[in-house]
Amino acid sequence: MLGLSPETTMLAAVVLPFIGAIAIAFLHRSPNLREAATLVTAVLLAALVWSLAGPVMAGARPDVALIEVVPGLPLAFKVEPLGLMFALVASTLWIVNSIYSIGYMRAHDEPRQTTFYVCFAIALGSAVGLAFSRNLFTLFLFYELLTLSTYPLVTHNGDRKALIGGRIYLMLLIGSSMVLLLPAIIVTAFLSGTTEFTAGGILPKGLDATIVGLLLALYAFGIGKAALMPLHFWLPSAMVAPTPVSALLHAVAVVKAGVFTVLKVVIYVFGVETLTAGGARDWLVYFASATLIAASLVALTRQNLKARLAYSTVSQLSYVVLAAAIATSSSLIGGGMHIVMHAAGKITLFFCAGAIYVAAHKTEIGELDGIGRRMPVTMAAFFIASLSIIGLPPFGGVWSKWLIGAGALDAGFAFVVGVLMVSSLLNVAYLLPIVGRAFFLPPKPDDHDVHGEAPLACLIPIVITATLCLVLFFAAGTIEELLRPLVTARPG
Amino acid sequence: MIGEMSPGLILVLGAVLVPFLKGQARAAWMLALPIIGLMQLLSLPMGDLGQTTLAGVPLTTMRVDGLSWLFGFVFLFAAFIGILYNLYHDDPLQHAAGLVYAGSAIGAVFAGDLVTFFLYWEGTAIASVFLIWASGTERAYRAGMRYLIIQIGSGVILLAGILIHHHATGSLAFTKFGLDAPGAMLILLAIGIKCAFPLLGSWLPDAYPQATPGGTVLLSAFTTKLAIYALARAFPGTGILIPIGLVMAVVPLIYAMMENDLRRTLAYTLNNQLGFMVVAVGIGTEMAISGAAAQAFVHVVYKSLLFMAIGAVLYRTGTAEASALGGLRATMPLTAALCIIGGLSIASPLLGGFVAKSLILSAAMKDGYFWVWLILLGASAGAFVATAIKIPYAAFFAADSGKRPEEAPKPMLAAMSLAALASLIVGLWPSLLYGALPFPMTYDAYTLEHVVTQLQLMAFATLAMVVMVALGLYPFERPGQLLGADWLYRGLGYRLLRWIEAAANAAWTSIVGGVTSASGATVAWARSLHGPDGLFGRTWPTGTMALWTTVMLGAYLILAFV
Amino acid sequence: MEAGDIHSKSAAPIPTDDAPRRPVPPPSPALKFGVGSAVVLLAFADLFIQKHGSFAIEHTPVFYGSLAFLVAGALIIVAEALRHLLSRPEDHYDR
Amino acid sequence: MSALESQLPILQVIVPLVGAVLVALMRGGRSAWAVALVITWTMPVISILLMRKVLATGPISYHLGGWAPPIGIEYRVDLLAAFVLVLVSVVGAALMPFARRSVASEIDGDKQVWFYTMYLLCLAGLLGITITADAFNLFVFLEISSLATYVLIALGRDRRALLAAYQYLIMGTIGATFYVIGVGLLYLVTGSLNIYDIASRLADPAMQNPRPVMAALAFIVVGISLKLALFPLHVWLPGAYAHAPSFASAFLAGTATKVAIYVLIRFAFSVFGVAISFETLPLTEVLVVLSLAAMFIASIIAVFETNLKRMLAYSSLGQVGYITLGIALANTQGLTGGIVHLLNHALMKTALFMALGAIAYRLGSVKLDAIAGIGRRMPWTMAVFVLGGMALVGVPGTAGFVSKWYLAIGAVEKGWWPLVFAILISSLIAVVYVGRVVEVAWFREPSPAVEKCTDPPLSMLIPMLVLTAATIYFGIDTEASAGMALKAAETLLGGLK
Repeated sequence: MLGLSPETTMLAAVVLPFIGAIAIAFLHRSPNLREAATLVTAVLLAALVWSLAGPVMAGARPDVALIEVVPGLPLAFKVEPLGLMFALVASTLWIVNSIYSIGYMRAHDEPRQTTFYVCFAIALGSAVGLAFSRNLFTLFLFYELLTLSTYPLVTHNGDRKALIGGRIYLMLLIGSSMVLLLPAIIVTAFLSGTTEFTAGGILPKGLDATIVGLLLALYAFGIGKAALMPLHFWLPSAMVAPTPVSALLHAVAVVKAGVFTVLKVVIYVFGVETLTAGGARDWLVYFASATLIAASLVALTRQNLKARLAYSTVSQLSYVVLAAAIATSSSLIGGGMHIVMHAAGKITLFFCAGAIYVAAHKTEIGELDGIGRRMPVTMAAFFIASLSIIGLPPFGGVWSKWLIGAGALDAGFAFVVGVLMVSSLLNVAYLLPIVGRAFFLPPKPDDHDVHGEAPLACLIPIVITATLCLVLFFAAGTIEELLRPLVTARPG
Repeated sequence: MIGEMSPGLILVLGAVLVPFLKGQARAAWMLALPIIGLMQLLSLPMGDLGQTTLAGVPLTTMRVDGLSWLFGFVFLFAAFIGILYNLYHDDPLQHAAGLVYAGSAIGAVFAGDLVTFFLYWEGTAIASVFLIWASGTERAYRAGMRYLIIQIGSGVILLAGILIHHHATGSLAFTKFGLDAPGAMLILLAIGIKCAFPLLGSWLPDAYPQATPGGTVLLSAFTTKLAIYALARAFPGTGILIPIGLVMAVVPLIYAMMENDLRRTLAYTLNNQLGFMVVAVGIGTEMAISGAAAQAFVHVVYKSLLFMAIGAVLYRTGTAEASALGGLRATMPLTAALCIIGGLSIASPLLGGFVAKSLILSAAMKDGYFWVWLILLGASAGAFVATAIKIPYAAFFAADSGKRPEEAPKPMLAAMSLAALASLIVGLWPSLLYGALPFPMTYDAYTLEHVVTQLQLMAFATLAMVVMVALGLYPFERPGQLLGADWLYRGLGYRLLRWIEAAANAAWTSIVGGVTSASGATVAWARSLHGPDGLFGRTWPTGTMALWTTVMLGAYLILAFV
Repeated sequence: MEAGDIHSKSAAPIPTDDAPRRPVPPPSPALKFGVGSAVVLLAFADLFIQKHGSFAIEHTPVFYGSLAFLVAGALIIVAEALRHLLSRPEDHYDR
Repeated sequence: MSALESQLPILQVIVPLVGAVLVALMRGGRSAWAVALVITWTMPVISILLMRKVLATGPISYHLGGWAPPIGIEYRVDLLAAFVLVLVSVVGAALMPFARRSVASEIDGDKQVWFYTMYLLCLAGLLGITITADAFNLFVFLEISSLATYVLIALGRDRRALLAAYQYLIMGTIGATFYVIGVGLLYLVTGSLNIYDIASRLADPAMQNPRPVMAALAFIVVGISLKLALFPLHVWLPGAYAHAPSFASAFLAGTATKVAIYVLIRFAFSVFGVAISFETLPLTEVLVVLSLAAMFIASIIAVFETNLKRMLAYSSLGQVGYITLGIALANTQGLTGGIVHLLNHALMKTALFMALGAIAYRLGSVKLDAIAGIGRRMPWTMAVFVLGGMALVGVPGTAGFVSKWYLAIGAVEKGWWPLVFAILISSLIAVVYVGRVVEVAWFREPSPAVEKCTDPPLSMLIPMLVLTAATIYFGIDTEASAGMALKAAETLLGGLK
């Protein structure tokens, strides 16, 4: 785009949101200009990231080292397929989410909107920076920045509940990353003398399986954003945030940053061979499976819509962690693909939850009987996204589950197929009742609300992302093609 | 025409337009879809078509051969009459769901590989639940939820089976598996659920009676027959199917007789008829497979007809319970007549069942399965009682309920007439059906021997009924819920789940409580030490500090000199 | 009629086994005669047709008829007996 | 120019001393401030020139009055000394613009002259400690800076400032006395007061383990530990920082303890050498234990502290723990971490204290409850606070991260894995005490007093922002911070082993 070299484009993509944030901050007096700045930034960012897609698919790997912070720890960026995919997801959905945010925030007449948009832009910049990180250090930097920039968004409401949610959010994410992830990085740096992401892994070969397993544990739990139980609490707590935040950040950018990091670490730090030798990762397969099921079970018991979606996210994130732990070609591609598939589905679900809140001021599932008649588009989108999350055709989620299942069998973890099956059923059990009740049951007798759909600015994004779920079903091949180099590239 | 697109997909895509159309246009559009689908089917050559790749998986979306052609054809027909019947209501959601459901079933029939098959298989599960939910009651919602879980459960089991099969063989072809093929057990289990195998089929009588009147008609046509198709495709000649089929042919009959809800009664007899087909697949000879296909074909027609008739009764009276019905022939004569035709179609000469079921019996006899033959023969007599006699008798004769509803609406009558006509055509010109069977054959159903024995069966069964009525032993139905295999999950399982939930909650509460109090205690302890008044937090007197200085010095000196 | 009304139950109590039944009309003479003559006729015809089946039992006179009569009768009796055992109130699972 | 250049070491000390006299002659606070400003702003120039020279040509040795050591007093600037000189002078200079309004608002007009005089004396003392190579001369400068510090603290508005200053006076005197006893013992043993001379004499194998040397080391370490407020000899510090004028708190937090630590490093590595310090005397073990105690105990106290200045003071004690931990590790990476944290902590803590100074300037109080809702009224100030807090936590991208990285690597190299976790867990405590302030400042409803607050004037704001920017800058480009520290550490460990 604009004749920029891929390297420049990459750096521009990282920097742009931060510039956008500054612009937004300066435009705080004029909401229209401020929102326009958000949208323009989002569109430009997406354009930049998309313009990288062609070169990267053609084999280019833009690579820039900026400055060496500590010897061996440069601040450096490099685009590889997985990162590109994550950046594509985050930046593309940001456009949609911005439109939605504008509709939501205005309909709600929320205070502190400038802070909201500024933090949002910074968070997106962090996500893109994280996606394009060339080494663990750069990744860690943006990882923390993402946590910090989203903290004000979580506590946006400013009431006691938001404060406590914010505390849990901050302590759990910062805590896990400082106490577990950072030591993991330090150990990695010490053992391999570098933190650069390298195909095939950087850990010295022949490392004792116990040590690899322990190191994996440091990473798996240290990456709190991946919400592996028991470090998942922050996610439901973060649901006190306004819905657009839950939608993009806590269903897409932040949590996907977590599982993306897990995948990245598995592929580029451990390397499949080191990871699988001696069954070092077996425990994580079991653990992720347990989280996957347990979170779904908890979701079943949650009667608050966003809380249920949050636990659903916890469960879905474990798919990716599971895929990473299985570490076969199919599962890694499937895990990467699941990032996309779940993103499209879950953002739609959150959009719907927000639309319901805006239009009907309802947050509890028990209040939603019959709402499908008043908000048919919203609930239809909810239905479509649910199907995608469950993994039903013709929506994207089906393919990632297929690949993860196939990978599990390749690695000899047949039980994982059973886990995936049970999980699908649990997904059905906690998502589809909402749809069924909304469309087919009469409203509760004490429900006399008269309302229609949410504002158009909320509705359009919902339709777009729901359509995306469908499109992704057919686009899965392209994603597969994009991610294929992850597992075919051998250390040269 | 439209390339090599599956006729099923035409219905599915066509459904998208339905919510945007109104009135006559919508009716016309919906009715046109199965016709377009049929034209598409007729225009396609035999063979593997519509090959494409999705997500790196090579797919054969359209396979036309004898078996799939026959099922596809009858499904399109069932879709047409189902849609026609459903024109009595104006609920676009139900219409669309019906189309997607029928389309998915048709698509699944033509699926040439396991993945395509799975995709459509799940499609039928999802779309069909809407036909149940559309009743709009809490009961229907709950039944729908159970139905959905079980149907999707079947889907995920199928998926697991496919994954294992693919992993072991690298093949995704949807052809005959032996039971010892990897993943085959799971695939059989998945099909078995949809086919309402013993213990796996409780969803059928549970869900069908909760659907809307028109919804049940569609439900009865597709899901189970799709499963029969899959069985015939993947497991012909699998011996275990014979006992399974026999149990299916017998046990549900007893339930059918006990049952008060006529739609549920039909669901049980449907299950019984499936038993015949499962046995036939289990026998697995060319004749048996053809018999299963023929039986499925005819069964779709007459079971739809029966469900339509009872649906009309339900629609007009608000109930389908035997204990609340009776004597409706006075004001619904056409429905009554069509219902009787539907009932007779199960066995009577001139109608469909007569020409189809005998294939299965003959196949059993030909291979010397004596007991199989005997039991099926008995079961067909029982089925005649439970279907052809009980249903019309309870609704239109029996004790007069005093209800005098209107005759069924025109679309319903039209749909029923079409079904009756189809049954008649097959009955009159069986060669039409025989020629279309997977293994085309010439078989003479109308031998004197066959006609007489079959009529004997019907007459003596009727005689038994008459005697029982005269003795006051029949009818005996009362409203109620019959305990079946679903007790395992609706009763036992549910209670178990509640117990687990309570236990988990208690455990969780105590864990949270423990952690909360422990962390509270920790903070309190830290505050007592580190707070402004604590040992560390308060300002020490200067003397204390001086003392510490001395202590430190002493310590260093000791360390240095010891 | 709205689809939603179909299942709405009247407020009347659900009949139990003890509730009086509506009178069932006895089989009409025409029916008795029709069925009776059909049975006799078909039993008679059975003696004259040639059976081709491979199972010996099939050649027993009026085999099909007797089987059907036995099965149908047994079915009704067994069903009536079992119903007492298996029937529960309609809201059994909802409680 | 070159004549002047060769005199740079003495200028570094003489200029503030003379400046102090000049300031004392001024009449008003304003003119005193102006003179002090000029003087302090020349300091970084000199120190940076010195640094460049050291980098270019190696350590500079300057003989006072032309008398060669060991008889004469030597000023010696090696990389570590230059590093600390730059640190002290830059912090001292950066603070000056902030001083005028802050001091004017907290100290009565006639005492301001006195205040600036003491400030320059203190600065001169600290620079002198750093630059001198004479152990006794060092004691003199120590006393100069200490005495000036007592006065600076005592000038606090609060009556408790006097008590705090008094307590500090006693403890400081004990510390200085211990130090001078240690030096005396060394002189008895080696017959020299020049620390490099002492070092070379101690390097003689015959001198490795005489009891007087060990006793000298013990006295000096304890004395210095008092000055650098190592746990449990820290108790004078919170009161002193809390009740001193805001400006003095900021200055002392940034420099005083750092210079004391410098002295500890100097004696431990350059004078006694690793063999004596860490092998004969188990300084490593003792320091690790005490550092850990400081890192945890002091940090937890900070969590419960409601006076924000005290909170930051306790936080400083915890941070000193990191630095001494780096010293205790006594390997290149660990020592680098400790040295670079001297700078990094000075930058962040000075900025934080300035932020509190700004709040005190506007609001008159730095109690936690009083600042409720201030975040929206003084956004820039609180932004400084938050960024400084993040650096305390060690968020990557801030200077704090770099220090902790080196420390952790140092611990790993030594094979002390648990230490890595201890370092990082203690950082989390910082999240708690910083987060607590952030919550109160942003999520509580402002009181009427807070409603009236606005960000301070630019003269106060800019210094904070500059130091905050430096904190961020040194989190990313560490050539000038960790790069120097690494070289210094290598010299300390390699040169005089």
